[in-house]
Amino acid sequence: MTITKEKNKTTLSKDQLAEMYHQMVRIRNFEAALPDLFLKGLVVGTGHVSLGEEAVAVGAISALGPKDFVISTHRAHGHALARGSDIKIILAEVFCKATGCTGGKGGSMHIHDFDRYFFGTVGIVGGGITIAGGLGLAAKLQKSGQVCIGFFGDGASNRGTFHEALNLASLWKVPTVYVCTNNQYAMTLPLCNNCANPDIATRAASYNMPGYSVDGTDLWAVYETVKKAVDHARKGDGPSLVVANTYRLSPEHSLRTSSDPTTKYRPPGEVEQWWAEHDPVKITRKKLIDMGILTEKTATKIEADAKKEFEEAFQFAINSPEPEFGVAFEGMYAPEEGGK
Amino acid sequence: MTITKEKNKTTLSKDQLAEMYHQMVRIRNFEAALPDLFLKGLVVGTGHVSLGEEAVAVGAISALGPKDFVISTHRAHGHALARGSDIKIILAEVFCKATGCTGGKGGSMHIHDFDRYFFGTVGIVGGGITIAGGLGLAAKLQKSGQVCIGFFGDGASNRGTFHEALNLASLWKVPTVYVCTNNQYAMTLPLCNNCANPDIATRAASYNMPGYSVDGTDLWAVYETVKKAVDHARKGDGPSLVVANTYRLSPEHSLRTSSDPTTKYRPPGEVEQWWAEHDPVKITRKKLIDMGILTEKTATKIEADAKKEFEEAFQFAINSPEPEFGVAFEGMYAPEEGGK
Amino acid sequence: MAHTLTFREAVAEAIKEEMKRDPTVFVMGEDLGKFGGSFGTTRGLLAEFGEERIRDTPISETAIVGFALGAAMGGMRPIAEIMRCDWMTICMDELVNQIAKMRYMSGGRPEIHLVVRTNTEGGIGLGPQHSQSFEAWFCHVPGLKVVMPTNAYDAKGLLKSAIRGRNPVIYMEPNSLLSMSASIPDEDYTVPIGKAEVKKEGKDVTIVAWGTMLAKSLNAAKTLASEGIDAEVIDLRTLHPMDTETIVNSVKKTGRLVVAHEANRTGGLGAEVAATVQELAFDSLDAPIKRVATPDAMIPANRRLEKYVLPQEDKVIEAVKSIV
Amino acid sequence: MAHTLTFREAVAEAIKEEMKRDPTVFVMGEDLGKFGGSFGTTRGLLAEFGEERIRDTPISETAIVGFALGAAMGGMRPIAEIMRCDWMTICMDELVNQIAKMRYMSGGRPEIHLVVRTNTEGGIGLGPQHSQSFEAWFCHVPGLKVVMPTNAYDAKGLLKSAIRGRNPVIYMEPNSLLSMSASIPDEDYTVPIGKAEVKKEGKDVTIVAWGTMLAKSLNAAKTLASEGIDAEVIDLRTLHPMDTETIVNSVKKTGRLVVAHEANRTGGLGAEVAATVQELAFDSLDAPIKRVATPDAMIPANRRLEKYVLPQEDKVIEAVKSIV
Ligand SMILES: Cc1ncc(C[n+]2csc(CCOP(=O)(O)OP(=O)(O)O)c2C)c(N)n1
Ligand SMILES: Cc1ncc(C[n+]2csc(CCOP(=O)(O)OP(=O)(O)O)c2C)c(N)n1
Ligand SMILES: [Mg+2]
Ligand SMILES: [Mg+2]
Repeated sequence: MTITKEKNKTTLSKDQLAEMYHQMVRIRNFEAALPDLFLKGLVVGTGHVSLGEEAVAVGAISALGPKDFVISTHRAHGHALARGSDIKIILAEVFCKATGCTGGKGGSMHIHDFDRYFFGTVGIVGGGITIAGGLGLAAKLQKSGQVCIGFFGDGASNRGTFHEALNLASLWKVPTVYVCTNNQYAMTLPLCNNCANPDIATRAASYNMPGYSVDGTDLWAVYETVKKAVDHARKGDGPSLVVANTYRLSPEHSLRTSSDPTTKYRPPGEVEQWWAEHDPVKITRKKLIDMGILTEKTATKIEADAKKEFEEAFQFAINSPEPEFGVAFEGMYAPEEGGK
Repeated sequence: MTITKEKNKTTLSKDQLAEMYHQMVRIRNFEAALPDLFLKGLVVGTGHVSLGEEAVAVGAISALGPKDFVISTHRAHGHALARGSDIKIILAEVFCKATGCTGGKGGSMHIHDFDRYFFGTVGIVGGGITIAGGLGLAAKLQKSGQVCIGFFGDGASNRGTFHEALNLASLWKVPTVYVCTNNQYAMTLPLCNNCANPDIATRAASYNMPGYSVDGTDLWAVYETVKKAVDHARKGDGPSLVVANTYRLSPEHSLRTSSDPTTKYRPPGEVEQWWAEHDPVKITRKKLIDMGILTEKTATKIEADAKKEFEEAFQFAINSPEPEFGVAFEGMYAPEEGGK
Repeated sequence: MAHTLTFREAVAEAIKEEMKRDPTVFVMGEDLGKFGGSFGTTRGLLAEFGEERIRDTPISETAIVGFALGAAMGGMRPIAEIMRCDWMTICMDELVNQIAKMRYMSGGRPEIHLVVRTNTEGGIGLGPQHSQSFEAWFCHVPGLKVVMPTNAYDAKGLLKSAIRGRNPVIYMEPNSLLSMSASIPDEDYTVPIGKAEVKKEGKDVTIVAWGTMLAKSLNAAKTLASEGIDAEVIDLRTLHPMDTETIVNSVKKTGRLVVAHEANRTGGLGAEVAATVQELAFDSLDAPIKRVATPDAMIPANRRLEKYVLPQEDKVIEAVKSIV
Repeated sequence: MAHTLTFREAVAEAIKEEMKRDPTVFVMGEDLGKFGGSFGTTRGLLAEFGEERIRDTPISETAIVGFALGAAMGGMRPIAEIMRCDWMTICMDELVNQIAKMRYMSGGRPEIHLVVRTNTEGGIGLGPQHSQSFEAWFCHVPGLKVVMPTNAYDAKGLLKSAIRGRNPVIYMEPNSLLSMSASIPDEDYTVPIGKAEVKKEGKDVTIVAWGTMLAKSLNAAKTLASEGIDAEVIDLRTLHPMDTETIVNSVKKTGRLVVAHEANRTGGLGAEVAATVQELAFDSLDAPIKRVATPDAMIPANRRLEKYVLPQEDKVIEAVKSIV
């Protein structure tokens, strides 16, 4: 068992860091816009935004190569954007438009981008943890050198799938890096009522794999730790568990629940305090400026560009057509003709 | 996390110890007889014998009061006998006779004795782990002072239910003592291919509960450790995990598989060595004689009595009637009349 | 005297009254305390009963249901909630192998008095993994009882029967009905498990429905009436054990049957209704029994597509017309 | 040329040949390596292919099936084994919410080419938790295909089709048939998924059966023949998608139908067959469709009781006689 708290390091180049900030801002814009768009009726069903989790998405996914696999959760927008997916397609999917990645059939809980080996989102909490192990197994059996990141939340870590998957992944030394985004809430349940031992990284010991607990608002810490785990996996040394501790800055668990005014389950002031002191976008911006990687001006330019990109995506999504009725029944089975 | 290796202690009286040896011998006789009875066609379906696990059953169950709950596994005969169940009724059930505890409808995998709060056996590996937590919860909510032991095996510890149940039991501080009988095999899979970290007690740390690893051939160690965990639970301090490490001395996983000659998956000599060096019945006998608690004569008398008791049980079971056809459809639903 | 409640309030009121009546009744599940349940069906209970009896759980569906079983064996009457029917998939072992069989496997000894409540069916744009209804599975499992009320009155009365009963009950709450109101008597009442209800009498065709399809069938019956077709509409309410008698009597009168449910068609409970009725009322049937159901397809999130895939009123009308 | 194999050997041979043919095929599950499977269906494979491709797993049914899904998405063709159908309850989320829907949820992109094999039905005294057959559940889940062969020839041919196919297949192996032998061609062959087989032609009544009930139905047909009743017996083989055409054509000829399966009656797939046939062949039916199935009861371990509860030949004969 290794439980280490990573410190900032800088193996990252200036350009990489600027780009990573850019990604964080893209995600921030996207997520910040959604609650309002939901209230306007544009987001269909529900959706889960990842405010406060930008450094986890970008830090972790930046540690991957282009052919590495990613499995995400119900809170997936940030992961897709960090993976480089087209923001237009993702927003269109959140609007359930024909131009979305599933053609509007999945919505926010079913984001994927197969071209980028972003192998989809699972709306069942904890459902992806086993799948991520299987993707690692495929890589191992095919000796492809690919690694898989399997994202999940603090709440998901209490599903039996977590236990079964991490044990099996370790026994088989599959190249899967398990990244737990601990935003301290599972829907309305705080971490301490959720995990009997709130130090989730401790659990790695049960599976004889490295376990890391990192500050999830610290882009560097996330990146370096996940990178270490990815390298470990790629070398054939098996899976790791990285717990990135941050906070759910989003007003509510989901867009659907946020429309319900009766949902007071967080201590007063908690959200505001985290916004003030632990906003990962603000923290990263300041650090990059302090380090001389960004200037106020270049930072503002990144932010303006991102805003513009989102605005274009919005126009694209809102102007996209609704799916045709006929597609509703398409894509259930692959045609058997032309199989192996 | 507390992982302690317990040493022999003797808070037990002479009479208690003699009686515990008696129980171990009863179990030994019962289990040793079954493979042959299976080949003779008397045992129906299958059955799982617990040779090598007698000290775990007797040590753990002796730490309970008469109204405490027990939930067992597919390998349940020893637990029932240690709980004081009538050996006749248990053997009759293994023969699926009308006089068995379920009237022959369950067989070896469905032993229970509600009068002794032995709340049954679950043929689904790991299925009882959550139930044991719920029994603890019932005791807690009713402030009855009862404690529950939930038995399961090393193999079962890799089911998701283990994870979900231990986490929840700890969060709710239910008075359940989880006793894992590590006999080093899950069917044909050795511990090291089964648990990524073979030190199963380590897992207690994930759930913030005490974890103990004890020599499961050492009656004293099992008793004292489980007693400590039972006292802890009864005080309201919540669950513990006790892993009792022993070995499956039985020739095969189940009576059914033992009839199959192709099943060679244990290293040659392993079973023989454990019989020679780690037979818990032999060990206990010697220790009790060394301690002056038994003499060769009293020990032999216990063994002869147990043999006689089993012989009587055998006559009872074999002469018991087959169940009537009519009972096949009884007992599925409780009659709603006379309900609350 | 009476008061008006929505379906979701009726659920909460039934629980509240039973918890007051019987100290062994308690509630466990995800986000049902402070939050009052993801679908608002347990609002107000925490304030009244406290955390000891209104128990929020982690996301651990096997533990929720397995603990409920243990608690029932230990003398309690748990009401466990699985937030969505789609996730009943996670605790099927507990439901099917343990809860349904515990009494039988134990020689008929223990009473497994527990209720597993779950939000079922689709219709609110939650997509393929959050819109399913698996009542057919549960009805295939001897040892369970299965109910699905369609209105606040039955919701309260059936839940009370389930809580007071001596057997495990799967209690299914159709998603799109939770905000519908009904008049609720002020005095205590129950609705018996095992009895269907004729909601509208008619002589030309029988429509048996449950869940969301009941209201759609009643609407269809109105339209049909205006075209001179007099449909009898039966709310099945208890899905298992099924009130075959009420259905067969109706079909003997009308000679025609349409079964309507939202779950997928193949292997849906509509098949069971049809198979049973054609066996018991073969000579009375003047036309084939028709099923109205979601075709064998996933339920898309897009609202237009969802509405297109889920069976609507027009499908009921079509089915009736095809046999009348 | 041909050779003789038991059902269990045919399973192993199909896997062996497909593993040789396609390096992406591999096997995972409990005790299937050295031990050759709890029911002996993977004997000899470890020696031939080694631990990399014949993978023993811990007792972790959700991981077995979830890993298989991930592996399929990553380009492999896994054959996952869940030792007993009763334990499919444990991985229903993986089967129903993930595997069945992954393609659809992903806009029709990935091919989920995997097989989940499981030993099903009872008849060997293993009691209530080890004797069930849940084919009706799986057929209720769009996105899956479901097969249940009744003989070594079909076992091999259907398994090959499943392995080579482009969709997830639940492959169910009836417990009591594993030791039965058949002649197997030496050359490569497949049996197509989706086609039933008429095992015996007849003109008085159609019997549709699968699993253990097929042999019992064929025996029943012999007895019936001696009494002058000429039954046509159909082996359904693929349960989903169902070969409705073959069944309906037969019923159009005979005018009478008995469906026989071992799973519990209520909600069993027999209901689906009956509901479908009465709809599509209403005018051809001269009598109600009868179902032969295990009544809604648990399956006891005692062998006499088990035999009494499970449907036997005489029940098929009785059902036929009641409508002929
Ligand atoms: C198996 C399952 N149970 C419950 C839910 C409902 N649900 C959706 S998200 C969520 C909370 C998940 O918490 P966590 O894993 O911490 O992820 P986060 O939402 O914080 O990102 C719950 C309970 C679900 N989708 N699946
Ligand atoms: C969920 C489930 N999976 C598989 C089995 C088949 N099976 C019966 S006993 C057993 C091994 C159990 O190992 P362990 O928990 O170590 O108990 P032991 O048999 O060693 O006492 C297996 C795999 C089962 N009964 N239930
Ligand atoms: Mg969270
Ligand atoms: Mg073991």
